Amino acid sequence: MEQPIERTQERIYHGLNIPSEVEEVRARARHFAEHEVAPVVTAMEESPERVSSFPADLVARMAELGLYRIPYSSEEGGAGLGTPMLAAAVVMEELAYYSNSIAVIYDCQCLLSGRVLQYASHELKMSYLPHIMSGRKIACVAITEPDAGSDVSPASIGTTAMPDGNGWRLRGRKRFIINAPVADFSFVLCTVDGSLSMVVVDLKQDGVYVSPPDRKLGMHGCLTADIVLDGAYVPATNLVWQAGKGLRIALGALTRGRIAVGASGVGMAQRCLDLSVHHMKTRRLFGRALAEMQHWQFRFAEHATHIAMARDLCYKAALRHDYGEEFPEPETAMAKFYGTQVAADIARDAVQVHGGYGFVSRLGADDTLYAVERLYRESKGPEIYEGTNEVQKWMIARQMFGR
Amino acid sequence: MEQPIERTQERIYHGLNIPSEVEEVRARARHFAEHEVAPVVTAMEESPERVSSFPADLVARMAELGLYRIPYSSEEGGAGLGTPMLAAAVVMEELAYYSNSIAVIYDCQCLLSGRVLQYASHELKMSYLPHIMSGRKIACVAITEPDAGSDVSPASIGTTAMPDGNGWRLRGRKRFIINAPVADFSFVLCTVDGSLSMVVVDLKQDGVYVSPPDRKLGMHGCLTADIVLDGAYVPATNLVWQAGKGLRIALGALTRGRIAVGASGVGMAQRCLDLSVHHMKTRRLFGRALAEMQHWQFRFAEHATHIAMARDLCYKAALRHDYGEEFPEPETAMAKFYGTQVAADIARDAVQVHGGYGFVSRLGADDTLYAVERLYRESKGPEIYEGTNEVQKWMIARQMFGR
Amino acid sequence: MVRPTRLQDILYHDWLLPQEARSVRSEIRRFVDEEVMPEADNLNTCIEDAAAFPRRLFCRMAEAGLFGVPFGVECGGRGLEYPLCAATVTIEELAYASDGLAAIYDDHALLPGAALLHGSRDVRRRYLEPLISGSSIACMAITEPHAGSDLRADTIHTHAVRDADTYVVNGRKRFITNAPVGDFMTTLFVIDGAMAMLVVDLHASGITVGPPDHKTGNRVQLTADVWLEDVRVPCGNLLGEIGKGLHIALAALTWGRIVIGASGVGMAQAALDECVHFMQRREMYGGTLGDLQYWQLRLAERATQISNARDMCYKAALLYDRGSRKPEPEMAMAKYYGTQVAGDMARDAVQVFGGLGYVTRLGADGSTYRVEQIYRDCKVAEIYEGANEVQKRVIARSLLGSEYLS
Amino acid sequence: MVRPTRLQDILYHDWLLPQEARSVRSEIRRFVDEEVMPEADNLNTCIEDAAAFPRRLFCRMAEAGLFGVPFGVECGGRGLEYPLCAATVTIEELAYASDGLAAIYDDHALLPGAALLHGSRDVRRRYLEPLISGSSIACMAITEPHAGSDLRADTIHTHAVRDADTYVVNGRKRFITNAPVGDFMTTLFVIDGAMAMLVVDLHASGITVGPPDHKTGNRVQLTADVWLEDVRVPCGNLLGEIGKGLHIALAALTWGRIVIGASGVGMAQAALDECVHFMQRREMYGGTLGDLQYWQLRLAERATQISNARDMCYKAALLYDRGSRKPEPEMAMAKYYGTQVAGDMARDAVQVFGGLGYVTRLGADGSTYRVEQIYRDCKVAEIYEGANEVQKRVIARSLLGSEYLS
Repeated sequence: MEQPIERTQERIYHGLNIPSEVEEVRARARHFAEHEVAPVVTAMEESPERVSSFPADLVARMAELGLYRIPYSSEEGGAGLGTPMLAAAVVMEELAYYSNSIAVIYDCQCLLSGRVLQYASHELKMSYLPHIMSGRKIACVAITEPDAGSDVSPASIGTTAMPDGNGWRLRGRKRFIINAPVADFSFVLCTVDGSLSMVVVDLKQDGVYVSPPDRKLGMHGCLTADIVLDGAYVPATNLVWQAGKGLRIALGALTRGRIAVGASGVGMAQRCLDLSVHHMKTRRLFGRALAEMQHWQFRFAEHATHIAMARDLCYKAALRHDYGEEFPEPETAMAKFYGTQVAADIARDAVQVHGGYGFVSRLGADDTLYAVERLYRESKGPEIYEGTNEVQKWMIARQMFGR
Repeated sequence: MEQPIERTQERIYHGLNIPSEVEEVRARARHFAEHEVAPVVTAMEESPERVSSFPADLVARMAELGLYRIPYSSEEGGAGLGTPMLAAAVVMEELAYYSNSIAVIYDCQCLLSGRVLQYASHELKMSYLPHIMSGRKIACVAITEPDAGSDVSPASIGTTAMPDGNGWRLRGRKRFIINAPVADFSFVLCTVDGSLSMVVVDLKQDGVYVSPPDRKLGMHGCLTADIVLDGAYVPATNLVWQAGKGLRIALGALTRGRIAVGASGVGMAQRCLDLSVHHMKTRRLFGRALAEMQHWQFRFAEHATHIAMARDLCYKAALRHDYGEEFPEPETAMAKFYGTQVAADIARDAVQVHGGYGFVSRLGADDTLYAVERLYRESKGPEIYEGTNEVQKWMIARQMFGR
Repeated sequence: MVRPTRLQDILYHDWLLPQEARSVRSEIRRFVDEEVMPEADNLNTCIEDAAAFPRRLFCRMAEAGLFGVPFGVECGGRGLEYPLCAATVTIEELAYASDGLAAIYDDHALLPGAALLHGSRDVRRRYLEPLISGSSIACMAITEPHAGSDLRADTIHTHAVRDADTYVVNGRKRFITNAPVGDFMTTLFVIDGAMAMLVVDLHASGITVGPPDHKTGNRVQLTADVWLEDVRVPCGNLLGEIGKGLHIALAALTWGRIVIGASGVGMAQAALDECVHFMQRREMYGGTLGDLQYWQLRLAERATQISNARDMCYKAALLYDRGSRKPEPEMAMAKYYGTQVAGDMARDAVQVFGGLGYVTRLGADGSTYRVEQIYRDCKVAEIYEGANEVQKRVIARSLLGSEYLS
Repeated sequence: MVRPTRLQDILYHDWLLPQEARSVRSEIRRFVDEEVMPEADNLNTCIEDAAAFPRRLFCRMAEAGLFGVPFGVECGGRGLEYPLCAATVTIEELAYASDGLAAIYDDHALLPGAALLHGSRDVRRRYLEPLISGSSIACMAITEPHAGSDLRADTIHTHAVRDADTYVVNGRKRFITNAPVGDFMTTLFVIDGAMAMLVVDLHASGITVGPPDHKTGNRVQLTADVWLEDVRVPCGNLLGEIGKGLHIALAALTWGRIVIGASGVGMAQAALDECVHFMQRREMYGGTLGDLQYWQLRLAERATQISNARDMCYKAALLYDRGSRKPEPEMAMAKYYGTQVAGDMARDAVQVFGGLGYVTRLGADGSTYRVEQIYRDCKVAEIYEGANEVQKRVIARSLLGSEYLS
């Protein structure tokens, strides 16, 4: 299992403007991550991606602990926090500290999916949101297609809805859909009458085929797969908001998602820093602790600075969202790209400072586990998903150049 | 299997000073890698590290093709090339292009081990070198210990030889020893009468325990493990050179090894570049090929420049060695750190430019394989082994500051 | 000359500064736009001699109450609730137009001012009040030819012996900002093996100020060596007590480090604004430079760095104003990262401008380019008030604990 | 002043250059040590006006046969087998002492010289021979106020009409090196919609040379605008033929790009040498700066970059001398990487020197510091003779094929 070690967060970061209810959420998420995720993360990540390996227990426990209710208002049956997005970002950070697989499952279950429903009619919302918050059903959001990654435009989205009675039949293929192999329903971006729209599709029906899970570089605890829609039925009432609003809804959901993914980067980066500091203090070379080597002191001082800034950037984007900005830019784009970049940067140095131990997941001699090799693999994904970092930079540039 | 795609090497690199016999070696190694390694590399890397998964067939084929004879003179029974180290570096480059596991096995079998024997008596040499070149026996070199990584000094090496009759009994523990789980004998750095010495130890005897293989971030096709020496017997004739020369021998072997590891970085980097260029030309985004995006054009132009320089740096170090420099510094240190750094740098961008496909090893939908995630994992190791890159920089600095 | 749009208003959303500091920012920006911008070119390209000191502007800053920003009402200051936040935005806005001017402000009002707060009521009346009113020009004298970042009793050669009611001081100080025009300097020295801080009148007998150094940039910031030869200073001019010299110096540098970080932010923002303005207008390959994706993404990275650096500076200042007298590691992070960003951005900015970014003054029509000035100015910020490597040591100490830092 | 040890001899082992070029390097290094070094400070810190042109040194270079390095014996050159290799080490050695002087050499001998090789025998006699002997000072005129990297018939505004045996030329050129003291310039212009290259006498009627530009660095390299107003040029002064102007310009820039890469290497090496020398002597924390592991490892990275850049420049030159007229992508790699290394190294070098790295001239004793000069000089190398972004486009074209580059 993952060993809890001294956290350096308090040494290098002082929060400002963080409400105490958010600190309470952090404590709850941290307790869960430390006592329930950490013990099983190695086993979870060592098994290849199979439907049977989905961490259903942890997903259910997050529901019991009320974590899926955090992003929602009391009226919606949620936790009713003053700064729900900030609290959700903190949950992501604490989950990703031990497992980015769990963090991204959380993201898809209640942040992306739930955000889509906030654009839906009261009736539609109330027929899905309670199941999301209770964890009784697993949700997913299907935007990406084999020939359209970050490019979300009507011309490039090939999934189409054809009228059939009081609803539609969907045809198309979605790719890299997180949670798809275990999900009960999916929000699907498709074209209705040639305009981008978002519909809710029951996945447990004929006309839906979910491929075997993809095998990935890291994050084996979360499953991605293709969803093939071959005439799946969608009742007209399952249209979110109205036809033509699909892109707006997707961007709205991805705004929350991107803040959350930035925060997951911060969590991974913090874990890398803590593991590295621990190692540097205990490992001796040439008669001195690694922590006495100026080269590593300066490298990790730089990383610590980057982590502190990335964390504030995510919190700032979240707070602006909580204060009413639907699209808090450029902070959201900055938080996503910078938070995830910092994680991959420090993961590389974390492996390096561990030397040979950074490259092993399990030492043959005594079965000791080392987490940094997993973090090295895990941290690369977030630079890509929910809009590659290049797309984020392009969004910042567009704001800057006024286009 | 790994698909052969267009190689960009000829587009971005023009060799100077490369003898034609070396080009012949390149062609031979490339043919082997493309036709025999590439088809099995995925299966090899997908299975976790077990003794049974050692690629014994490929190891034997390299012997049949005479690849282990390349570093040696005709008198020694080798290929008798004019520039043997350059030729060996090229072999490493071509092997690592498809599999760094195979490259590092090659390195341990004939470069490190063979180099140690060149310091040995004629008799000792001739009782091992033919087996190395024929591949009938598997060799390994055991320097690192649990409490001594890059720090090789008498005080930190805990493996000791105690006199026993006409030889010694060895006690100690070696760590991260490549090929150990399958090796027949090992060169072991130990102290004899308190001074560092190198001895050849038969591993198939009582008093030798090899741990189960380590589970690693990447390079699953090559096995590392602890070797525990608990009274293993070494006849006096198995001492290489003489007592007290252990460090000198180790440094001599690591000189060849470091050049070779630098070249393996170049091979991996070239593979990343080729895969990325192929992907950029075929993948379209926003109606344009990725190859039309200026951001990626410039990033990979920079990477191509770094690869070209890293390759020349490795060749230069190799040539200086072939021309008679036992320790061609600072080029060897530069080649090791820079060649491996370039590989890790470009691997990160290769994953990035592949987007979601960069993060999957096997797409669930149709079982398509993607190699860049493997390269991302594989390329991190060489920044660490055979002297971390920080140690290489420190060696350069020492030369510069005159200490 | 058309001034570029201030992208800060588009790209940055303040979430830290109190309203009071935001008001100060508006006020300072107006002052800079009206009073500094028209003279900025000259400030940034002048040749260092005593006549280059911007006396009129210095007086205008005093009249506008800028020197009172960090201080309480009892000595003529503004008595703000968040004085360091206000000083931080003041420096940022000044550096946007002229880093040399920002450095004059820092080395007049902030560093000696902070040291004088340790003085007796009489010292504050005689030195701090004239400083704030602008009737005296102040200097801070810490560095010596052989002592920069490494301040210890045995590296500081300036020393004094007591003689009745006076200290007799001998030594030499280096890189002393404002010295060629200064009236007094707060001076680090050694007495009986202990470090102490003293106010030395620069018009006193035994003082020699060397000719100004010629520098890469920050031209209007005049620096020089100061020799002290048997200079007699009344004992009442001692700040704090003997043995507290380093403490007082470091307390002053606490202010200094945060604001120097902010000076980097101001320079970086100015360079970014200039680039975007230029790129939107410069025609190339049938479009504008602004169409080139490479530069779009690269400047997006820089914009992110600038936002991060700004937040870090404000955070450090706010932590200080809320009572943390050593807001570590934020203060060190603010100094090193804010100034590094300026260096990164400046190098790119000159590249964007091409040949025009490299001219101090175009022969053909006398044009000057702000990015060229920033490229010259920015480097010193990575060095002074604690080189960035010193800041990284401080961060490493927070991270690892001081037992690992020899 | 004690000159630092040349670390090139310790850290770099040549494996590419022919013996001939190595001999030229030894010769040039001796010339630089004896003739340039004593004046280097002045070259690197002077103010740009016509009087600053180093006439004596220019004559000494001519006498020593430096301008003949790239040329055949038939026009007074050395007739080397590997002329571009020799020119590359010449520039590298000059830039080690003064990048401004290296640029004078480049813009006198290499660029106009390469263009003149396309002229008639008469043109070569009238212009190339005096260029080599140093009796004329040459310039290359490509850039215009609105045309830098983007050279097309509709971006070049300098144009001519034919009138009997002369071309009548009108237009304006920008950043023309050596113009304030030049005798002629090889000039890119447009006639009937086609680009062509012409030798224009700078003493001709209708020529106005503006005052020199003031620049961040490369001070002794004088640049200015040149106005051409109904300037009459004999038709015999045409180089090559009409329509070949761009081709001739690019062929000249092929030389230029490789040697500018080498100028970056020379500057970077000088900065590294200075740093090591300084660090071994500068005391700090009870040891020397050289004991600090952070700087040791950082400079090891820089040393590696410098070796790589040097090999790349030599390789491009050697490929050229062996017959490849467009040694791509090596030429583009040499230009961008060689100059980028200089920028990276210079920024670190100033940081190592701290405040001393930032002074152009220390007021106290008039000291100057080479690293400060290099910091100012290096930036322009990333810009001129094809900005580094243009080089990356060229590399991308080699890598991807031109169909992907719009």
